[in-house]
Amino acid sequence: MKNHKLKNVFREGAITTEFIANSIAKHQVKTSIGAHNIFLGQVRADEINAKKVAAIDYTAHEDMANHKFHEIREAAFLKFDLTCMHIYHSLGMVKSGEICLFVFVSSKRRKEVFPAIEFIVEEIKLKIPVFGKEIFEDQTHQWKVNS
Amino acid sequence: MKNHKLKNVFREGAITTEFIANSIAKHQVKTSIGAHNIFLGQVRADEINAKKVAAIDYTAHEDMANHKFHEIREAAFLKFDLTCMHIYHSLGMVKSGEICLFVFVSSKRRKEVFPAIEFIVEEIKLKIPVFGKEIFEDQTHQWKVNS
Amino acid sequence: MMITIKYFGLLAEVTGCRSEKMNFSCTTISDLKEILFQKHKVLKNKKFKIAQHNELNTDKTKVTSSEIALLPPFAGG
Amino acid sequence: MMITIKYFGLLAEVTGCRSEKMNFSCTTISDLKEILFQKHKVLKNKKFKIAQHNELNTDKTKVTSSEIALLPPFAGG
Repeated sequence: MKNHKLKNVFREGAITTEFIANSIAKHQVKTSIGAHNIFLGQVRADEINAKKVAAIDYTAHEDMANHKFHEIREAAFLKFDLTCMHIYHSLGMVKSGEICLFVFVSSKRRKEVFPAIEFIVEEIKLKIPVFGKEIFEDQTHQWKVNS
Repeated sequence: MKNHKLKNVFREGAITTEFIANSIAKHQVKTSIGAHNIFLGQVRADEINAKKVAAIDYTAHEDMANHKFHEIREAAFLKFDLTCMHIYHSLGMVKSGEICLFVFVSSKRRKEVFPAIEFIVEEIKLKIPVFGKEIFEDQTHQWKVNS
Repeated sequence: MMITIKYFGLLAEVTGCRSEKMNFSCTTISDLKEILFQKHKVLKNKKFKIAQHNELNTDKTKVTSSEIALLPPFAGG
Repeated sequence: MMITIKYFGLLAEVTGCRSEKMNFSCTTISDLKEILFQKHKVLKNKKFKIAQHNELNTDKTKVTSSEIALLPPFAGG
């Protein structure tokens, strides 16, 4: 098992498309990679009791979350033959249509990246102490629960 | 079954990270989307008999390929609950480290995008008449075969 | 011993408190929950998990950290 | 009838030809292959599939299109 150092997965606000593009571009020097798979979580403007979600305000138990992200990373590197893996999650306000989760895996072969990305995303949903306050257009709110 | 019109999937040369970023950005107005999954095929600098692949020169039976891409799209829309789907494939020279295939699916829910992206990529590998000439650094070549 | 209780998300909202210090002499998470339920009655009908040392605990886990986190349902991604 | 044979990838390279017209009076893909093998002996030990109307054919398929494509193994993605 490779011993990766603890990273801070959190970023303030939405994850921009420029950030994603830069992240992809950085992998073009790694010419043993044949396949990338990227998962993006986008905030939905869900309608709940005739009120529309305008944004989600994310908070987290950051220290525990970064430790859990680290465990998920290590488990994924052990289960799948991956060259690279990156995970970024937003904190604070992310408007509907904006991106709040960016998971990026790369491998020599495509067969590895499909189960890897699904494993990582499901583990994140299950194990990461992140909390989301869904802010409606009228400024009222409710607390999001993962399904 | 939605009736989508036949699109030209091919693009001359490598698919740039700017193109990918733009494509993602265009989906930020579609606020019913909760999950995107992106597959990127990257040209590997494989070493074969001590010679390194410097680029792949792609050609295709374009008319048949676009028809087959269309069939794959329609089948994927029927099998999975997708909001959007985009496929782009390079023609001509793509250097090692550059991107030659970009598959992008979006859905309300994450559970749909994982099997959808794998289905589409496997179908492309199997059914699309695209041919790849692997150009080595010494300008000799061999013809790539999908595994 | 003196421990810090941290409340996250919905729990910070309903208790009106993100963090509080308390003197604690019991031994298990279950004991701690009883004390917290007395202090913040609103917690009784809320779903939450308790973590210390960055790990989730069960009711039987012993309290060994001076920092305890109360975590409402997760909503990452 | 006059048909156009299109060669792709490796097949264009080994036959030295991307497209050629020929007068064709037989009826099946199998017949056509025999003629092509005589003309381009190099094709005999190459793997390829034959398509017309944008669909792959078997040896028994009748030739109904004026354009026939010879496709070496696929390498998309």
